[in-house]
Amino acid sequence: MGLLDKEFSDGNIVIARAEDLMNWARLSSIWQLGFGLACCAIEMMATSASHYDFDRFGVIPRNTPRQADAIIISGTVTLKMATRIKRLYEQMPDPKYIISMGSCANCGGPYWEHGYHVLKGIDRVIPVDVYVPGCPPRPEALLEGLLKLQDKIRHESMRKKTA
Amino acid sequence: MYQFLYNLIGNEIIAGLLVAVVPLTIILVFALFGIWLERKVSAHMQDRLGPMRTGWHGWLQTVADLMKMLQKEDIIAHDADKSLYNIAPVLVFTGSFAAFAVIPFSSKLLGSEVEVGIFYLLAISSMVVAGILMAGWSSNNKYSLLGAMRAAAQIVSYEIPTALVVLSMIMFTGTLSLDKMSQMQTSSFWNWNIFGGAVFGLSKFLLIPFMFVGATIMFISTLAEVNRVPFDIPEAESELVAGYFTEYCGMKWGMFMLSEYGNMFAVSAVISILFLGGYQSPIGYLGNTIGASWLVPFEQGFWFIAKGLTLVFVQMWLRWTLPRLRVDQLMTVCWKYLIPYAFLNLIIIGIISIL
Amino acid sequence: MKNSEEIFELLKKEFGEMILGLDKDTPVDPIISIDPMQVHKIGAFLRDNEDLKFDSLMVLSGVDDANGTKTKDEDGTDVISGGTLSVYYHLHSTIQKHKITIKVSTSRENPEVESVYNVWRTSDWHEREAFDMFGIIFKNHPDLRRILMPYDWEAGFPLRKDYKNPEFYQGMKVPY
Amino acid sequence: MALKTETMVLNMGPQHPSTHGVLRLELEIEGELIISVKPHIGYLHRCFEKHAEAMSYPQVVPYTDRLDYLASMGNNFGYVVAAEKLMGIQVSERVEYIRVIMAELQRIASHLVAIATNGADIGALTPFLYLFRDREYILSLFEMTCGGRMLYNYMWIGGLSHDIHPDFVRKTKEFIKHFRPTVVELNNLLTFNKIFIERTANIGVLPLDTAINFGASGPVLRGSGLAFDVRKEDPYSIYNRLDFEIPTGKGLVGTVGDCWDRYYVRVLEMEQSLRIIEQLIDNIPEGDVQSAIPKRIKPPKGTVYSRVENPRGELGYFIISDGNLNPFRVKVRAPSFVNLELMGELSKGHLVADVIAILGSLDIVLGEIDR
Repeated sequence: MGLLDKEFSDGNIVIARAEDLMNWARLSSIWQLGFGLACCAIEMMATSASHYDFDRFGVIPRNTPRQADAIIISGTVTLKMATRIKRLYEQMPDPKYIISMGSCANCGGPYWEHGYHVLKGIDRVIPVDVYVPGCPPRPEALLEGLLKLQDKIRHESMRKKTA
Repeated sequence: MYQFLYNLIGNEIIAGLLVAVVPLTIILVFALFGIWLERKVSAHMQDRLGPMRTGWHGWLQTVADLMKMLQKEDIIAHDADKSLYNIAPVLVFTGSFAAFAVIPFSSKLLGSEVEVGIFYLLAISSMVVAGILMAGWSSNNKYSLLGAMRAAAQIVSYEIPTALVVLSMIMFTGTLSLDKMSQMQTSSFWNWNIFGGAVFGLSKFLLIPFMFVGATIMFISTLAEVNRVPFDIPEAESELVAGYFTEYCGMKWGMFMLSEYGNMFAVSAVISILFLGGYQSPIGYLGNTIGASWLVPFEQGFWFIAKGLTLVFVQMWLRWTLPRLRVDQLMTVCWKYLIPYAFLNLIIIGIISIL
Repeated sequence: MKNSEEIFELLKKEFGEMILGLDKDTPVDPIISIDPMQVHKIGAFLRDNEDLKFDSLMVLSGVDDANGTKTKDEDGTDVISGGTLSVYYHLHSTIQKHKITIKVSTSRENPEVESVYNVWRTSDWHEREAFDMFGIIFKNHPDLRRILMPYDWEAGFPLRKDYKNPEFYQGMKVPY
Repeated sequence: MALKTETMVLNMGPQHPSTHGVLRLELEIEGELIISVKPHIGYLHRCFEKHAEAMSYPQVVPYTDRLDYLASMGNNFGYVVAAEKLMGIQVSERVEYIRVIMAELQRIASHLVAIATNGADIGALTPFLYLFRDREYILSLFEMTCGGRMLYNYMWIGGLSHDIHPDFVRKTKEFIKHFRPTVVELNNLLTFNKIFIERTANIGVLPLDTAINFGASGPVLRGSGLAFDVRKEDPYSIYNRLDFEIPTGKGLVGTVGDCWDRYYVRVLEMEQSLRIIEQLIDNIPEGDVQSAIPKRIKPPKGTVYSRVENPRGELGYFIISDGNLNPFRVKVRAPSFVNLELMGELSKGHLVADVIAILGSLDIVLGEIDR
């Protein structure tokens, strides 16, 4: 909330660059792709539900990748699924962000050794912005991951590529 | 309004453009507010808070959403029919925007004082169907196509009960002008059409139940025309992903969204004009009491917006309470129940009016 | 309500040679071994006989018995040749309330078992899974494809004890 | 000239809002009418059975958590019951009591999700959030006990990982008191909602003989009218001493075995689970919950097939031991795997919207289908 912080905290005139405004808009309205993979998806749903309420941060699930800004890889990615996830990622319009939720998506999790059909980390297929550890991560952890992503967006610049 | 500006400036085109700015502002502001309201209403109904981080209780949330959408990449799928794909959102938006031209927000704020206001409204709102069909077809996506087919069937069907109820109101009031209809229901809520109109007599009391039936049919069928739950099958999230706008991204999708909320307000406005006195105050005007007659149009504007928003709130309330119907059940509701009842209502209101 | 011995006697009387034996050494459930090529006939009998009425197939599981000769590959992994693959059928009767375990064994090199698709429809996906995981071919199954692994998986049958994971699948690295 | 029409293939999933995860349905449709439905699974195949062969017996327990991740306690329960049967371990009364309470709480939590998603598929989003809120209550009870919200690794072979928290009994009673009115609210809001009934009654009717031949179990089978419950049929733990009923589908608003019946059986089962918890919660015997855990878990050579009643149906573990520390083979009979086979059979002749309702009423969890 860079813009509004400045506006309300020290009572100055808003001397924010247009970039700050753009970044503020992007980080305040991260729409996630409504897409669950495994156990973490249930925690992701719980995060959207009443108790934790993703909507407070402006996150709402959109079911089609065309209208989504972020994809939360919530669970084990199998080899069969990985190609589909890549496809979904490619269908999303830029700027797009990825949160890798849970150990399985980060690195294969408990399936790292004998999982003959498990992709050991979604970052082998698509670039990840934020990793959220845990098996499954608590909703608070996912919220923390979201805040980290917002932090990242806040410091983005349109002039240079960050991804 | 147009006449006033025309006298002031003396140029038809500039006056026309200036007049058009007013409904555009209203529809945009309402859509921004409506989307925020929808999220807050749903959140509070679901024991949540809704957007909280963008300004006071997230009131800037929709602004952020729109600014984000403007920044998004504009993807047009390779196999999409590009020209149709690009025209469709514009057409849909135009349809719902043009409807605001004839809606009297108060006795002074009225885009165009055409005599055939309600007729124009019914005609122009059908343009939305064409836009939706184009969107569904040109996306070259099966979900979009199914959604568009559903939407077309639904909107065209539900135009009929709407038109029948409107017809009965035209018969009752004897005018096609929305402004005149509003003027007829002046001075107190007792004179609203839903309470049988301003003429006191036996027929007024006889009409009251049938007016209620008419208003209910009108509300249900307009609910379906703007694709709200329980009639939101064209974009049924759990079946068709996002219906006819599955392939749209960024601001093109934003235009669908804006027009949806614009439509919500437009149909609420029509219901309040036909049945709930339009911009007339239910309890009399403060401006008249204290002798400041310039205050009256502003009060009228307030009452009009208040009535419209109340109906919009009811639409949202229903959305977050009810499940959705299936496509064949939707058609059953329309053809087997609403149309016969609306027709019967039309005849009865006609007979009572003659009495 | 019958126990496994009674059912075994009944089957032995009806099918004779096709019933191979009764294994009572297991600590929990005795297992009846039968001929893999006759399992659909025996299954139909088990389902339809008034005293048995095994109308429900609880589970069908493929097993790699790993009882062949093990040789070391050049990179140190086991390769098993010879021996058997088995299929276990756990049956249950919702009417007579009894249970039974049936086992068929088939050779590792040419694993063929008759499908019980037409007896218990449950077996449809279970047989596909056993095919997917062990390469057991169920004859007369209408749609024997891979089910869990990708349809274009070419690296063998993962649950066999001598399965070796490929290095890449469609350009994605498989091992950690 | 006769009009030539073609059917259309609609690919639903693996990313689709109402396929409950990563299921892919290949629908062949004519307009909106379903000609055939082919489920494609395996998008979440996490190689459980391979892992079980590579791990020692106690190490398998955390992996069972991740099978049916909405009913992890039930999965633990099934596995430890099977392993204890194989080894001939008798666990103490206290352990049995706590296990049953946990399993029943888990059943309620799982049914809440099932009902919530079934409602959400049909378009009722608000009950979804209400039920998730109540589920949080149960999760906090679990978290208090063992620290895990969803995946617990709570039941060990021969015992439990932790004893219950001193506040557990009080909090559980509070939950029961809080939960009973919620069910009433749910019935008012969703179960007897006219539109919900219209959408689910007489849809996806499953005749009993088909259900049995397809091996259906749990609420899917009971919805078709057969009072089959492993807890009564093949009692494990202390279920034979408990007083509860098996709700079955009665065709209250439509035909026996339709989507609404399967849904309503779950609502009634939550009530029965509350009854079971009420019978146990006040008289949990004293004792040590880890006394029966063997020093070395090395079962004798042999096989066992043991089944328990999970929220989704009959969960069976087939374990072959070759006398080593690791299981030789573990096969899971996952109830959703078997129930999902019905999908093609149930959807014939319905509309696209009904497929969603039917799928929701089957209540699948891809974690145990693909394992």
